[in-house]
Amino acid sequence: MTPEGQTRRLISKRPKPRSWWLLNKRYTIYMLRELTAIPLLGFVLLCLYQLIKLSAGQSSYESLLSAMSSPAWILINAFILVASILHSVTWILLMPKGLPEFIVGIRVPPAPVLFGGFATWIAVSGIIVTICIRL
Amino acid sequence: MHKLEPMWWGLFSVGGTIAAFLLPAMILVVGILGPMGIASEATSFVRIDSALDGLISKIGFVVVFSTITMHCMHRIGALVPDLKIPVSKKLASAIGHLGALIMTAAVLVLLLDS
Amino acid sequence: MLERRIKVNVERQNFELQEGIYTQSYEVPVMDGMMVLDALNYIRDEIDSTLAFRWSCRMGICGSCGMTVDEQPRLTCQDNLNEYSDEISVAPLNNFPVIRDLVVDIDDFMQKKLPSVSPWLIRKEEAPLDEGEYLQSPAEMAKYADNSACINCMLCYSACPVYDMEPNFVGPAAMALAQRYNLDSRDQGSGARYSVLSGPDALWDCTFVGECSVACPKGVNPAEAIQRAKVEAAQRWAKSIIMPWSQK
Amino acid sequence: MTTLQHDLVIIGGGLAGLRAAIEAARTAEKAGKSLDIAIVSKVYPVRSHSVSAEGGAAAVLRDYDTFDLHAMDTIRGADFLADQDAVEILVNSAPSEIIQMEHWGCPWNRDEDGHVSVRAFGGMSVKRTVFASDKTGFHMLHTLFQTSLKYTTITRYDEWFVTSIIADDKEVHGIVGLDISTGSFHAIKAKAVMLAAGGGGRVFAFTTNGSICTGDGMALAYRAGAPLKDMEFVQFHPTGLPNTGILITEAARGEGGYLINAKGERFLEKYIPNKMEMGPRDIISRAIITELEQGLGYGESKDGFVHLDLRHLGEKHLKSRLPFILELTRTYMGIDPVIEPIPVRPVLHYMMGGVHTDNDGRTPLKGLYSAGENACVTINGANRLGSNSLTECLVFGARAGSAAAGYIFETAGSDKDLSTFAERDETKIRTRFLTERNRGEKVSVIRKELQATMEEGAGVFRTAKGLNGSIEKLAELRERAQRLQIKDSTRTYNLELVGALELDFMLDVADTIVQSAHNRQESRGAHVRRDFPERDDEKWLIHQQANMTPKGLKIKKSPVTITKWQPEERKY
Repeated sequence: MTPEGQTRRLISKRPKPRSWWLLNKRYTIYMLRELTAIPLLGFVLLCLYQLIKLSAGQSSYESLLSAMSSPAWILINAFILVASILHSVTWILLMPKGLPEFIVGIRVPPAPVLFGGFATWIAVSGIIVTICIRL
Repeated sequence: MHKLEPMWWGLFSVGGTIAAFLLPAMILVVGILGPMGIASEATSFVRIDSALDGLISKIGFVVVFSTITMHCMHRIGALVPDLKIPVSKKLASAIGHLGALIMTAAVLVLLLDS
Repeated sequence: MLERRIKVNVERQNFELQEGIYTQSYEVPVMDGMMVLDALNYIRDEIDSTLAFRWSCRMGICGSCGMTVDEQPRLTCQDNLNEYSDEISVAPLNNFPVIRDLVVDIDDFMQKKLPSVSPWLIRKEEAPLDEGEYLQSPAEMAKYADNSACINCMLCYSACPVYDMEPNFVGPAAMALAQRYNLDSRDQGSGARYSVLSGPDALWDCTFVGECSVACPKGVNPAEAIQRAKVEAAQRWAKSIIMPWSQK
Repeated sequence: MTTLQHDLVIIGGGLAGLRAAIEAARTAEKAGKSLDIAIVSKVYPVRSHSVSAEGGAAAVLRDYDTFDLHAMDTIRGADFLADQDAVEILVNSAPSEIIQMEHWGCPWNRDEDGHVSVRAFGGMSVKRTVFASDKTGFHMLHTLFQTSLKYTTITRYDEWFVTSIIADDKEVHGIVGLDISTGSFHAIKAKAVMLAAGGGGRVFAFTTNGSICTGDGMALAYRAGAPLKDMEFVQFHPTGLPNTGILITEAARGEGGYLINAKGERFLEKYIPNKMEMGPRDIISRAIITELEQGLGYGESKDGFVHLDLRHLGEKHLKSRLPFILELTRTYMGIDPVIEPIPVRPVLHYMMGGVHTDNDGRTPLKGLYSAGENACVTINGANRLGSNSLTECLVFGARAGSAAAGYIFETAGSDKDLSTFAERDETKIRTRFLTERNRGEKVSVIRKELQATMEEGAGVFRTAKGLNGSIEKLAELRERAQRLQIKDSTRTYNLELVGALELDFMLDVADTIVQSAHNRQESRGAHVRRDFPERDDEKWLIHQQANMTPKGLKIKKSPVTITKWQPEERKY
């Protein structure tokens, strides 16, 4: 504590660059993880657009579908897919830290949570893709 | 507004979890396999239109869509300070949440319409 | 045997002498097992008595000697020079205002942030001492043991980008200590603490970078503590909406 | 310059200071009175050296134990120099203080049934040491610090260095402190001042003590006219890591560790066969030094070591009971005690002596109180038992806090104007250390010579010749310290200046140690004279009180209080 009238002269903190998240690997991974939200939002907007087209009628919807089969669209969606996978991996890796540490007084080790998370993800994805292909 | 923070965070978390488990497969089907003709039936007008006909599937779609949107917008709001963009943190997050609400409303209107 | 010498580049500031940061380099002879702190003490004793830095216990428990070594937050008394090349940089902790040289101002934590989360045991009624201790099983103790290991060294704040951007952020150590009491079976004050944690500049500002837990030299995991507190706070909020009568 | 004002100023924010502050605040609360308390500490309270205590705190909590047994152990450990009324207070109050700490959240280790665990400790005839892992001091300090935060009547002056106590021959009026961060001096007026600034282990070169343990509180009292009692008794802990002096807790032996010499023998059989590793610290430290002198250790006696072997305890036990020891030995020695023995040697650890107080922490100077290692009540006598000091901080910290509060309620406070005192200290200090004509000696050089001469003359074994050498050397150093050179002339966080002020205090404290030791012509507890190897109750069953006079240090003798336990030969 410093008495009144005796304010401490402080030098401002060490300057940090705008690109602080390049300073170490973990910051960079964190930033990539957060940035996945942008491509994911892109996909969400695409869905919204599809919905608009859908309510505008079959021909309107199908014109969008045919536009989406262009290589450029597929490339964009492939990029979104990569971001989405990065989101899934980082999200599942963080899951053990969000669940209660203790269930009926027993400490839940992170390994089974991680295993369960990845197994569920892969299974769900497999089922969705298989059904959609076989339709 | 602070009272609502737990709600935003809860929706963000639910959306993140749904996105983690469902989105890669959905993007693969809708964005790649469908357009490439490998799963064209799944993305056809008739299929989608009839799939969105029932009330339950409408609710399901809204829940998935709105939480994932909220997830994305919440994160993008938080990216503003991370990227040192000179916009107030509160404003950024408010715009994000509002944007997600508007998009959800749009989906509701579109679904009720069809 | 050839004596190993290292170059220590120290980031210095003293506004009474000159404005701004300048770097001063010192040559220090290194023996096996020497820590970064030992090198700084060598400098102060043998080369430059004006260098200011804090230290005391030199055994990793008092928490005084946190600094930025080669751009990483480190507790210098347990940071072995064997793990570094022949040139190292030593700077004050990031994200804190600097008082001078390697000394940063942590009054904000010690006088405001820490007290703000009520880090003490809260009981509805204090039992008389002659009734003995509040019973607690080793398993119950294990629930908060990790969080109670915080030495207030401030490395987690130095590693936290959220704190960098928002100086009012309550921050990792204070929230981990709030959880230390919330998770203590003897405590009955989590309601008051959650109202602070769920308020401005606390839980909801954390974006779960996780670097606080990497920086912690004592095995505390603030990132996890905060994440769990968010889940609990969200549940409490939901309960208060669904069952408003449950709130006292 | 404005004068700050509080009712009670506590110097030091470690265990004793915080406990006293809380008790003073509670006493006022109960009495429905207001009491304005300040803690002035040269470090943030959580940096205080209490944080480094490892093993535990002793208290009678079990059915198999009795107050008399704890008292007897303490008194025998003290080689009968403890004041027995004080010891009775200690043991009687210890259990409730331990429970009070528990009620404040201290994470004492627990048995399966939920009760607080106890472990064995040197010189204690039964298991009675409660503990929080092997970071007991750390947990107690943080518990008290955090608890203190809830009392709004406690104001803290963190990183303030106290330069003097303002007192006349009647009473105390306040203190002068240097705000280290700004370099400004301020007087703080107070009705009562309490010294709880810990010990001064740093007067020795090889010590477990942190850099802040420079005996400031003792020197402040001494200069203000309060006597320092029993200063010749300094404790060497048997097990410190070579080179660094980092403490390896006695609990390592309490949990079953062995001390082994270079021949692989548990050599304590020769010295204290009935107690072995559970003997008191003075005897075990002497045994280790004797082994080293006889060439039975590793290396030479000056910096040699023996082995502390924990391997037979097993990794699981070590991890649960001594995790900090594993961490320390791995970090600082590159040794894993699970598979290797730990090199250890005796290391200066604690000062039994300190400011003379009564059983409520009152010093002979009206309004001046003291508690903890800073004070000498005396319960530790000629040798403290491990795990009694943390308890002492609680029991006598609380008593001093409540006594000081009681005194303040009944005192009007002086109307003395303190406005000139800050300037007085500042001028004195600036003239002495920061003017050109003084250039010459370096703080670090004198400090190291001081530490070397203390090791030389006032170590585990002492002689008149060695002590005389130290007395002379100290006189020389004091003279040279008049010409200290402070290169740093800035105000902001000038640690070189703080170092010079600490050195000045250390010289006073060191002087009381060697002069008291030179005077005491017998061997008792931790004070062993090769030229007077026997204990001499006829002449020396007394305390020595060192007083500062214009003619230098004067020693006054005072009796030891004996209640139930007549002195007898100290046998284990």
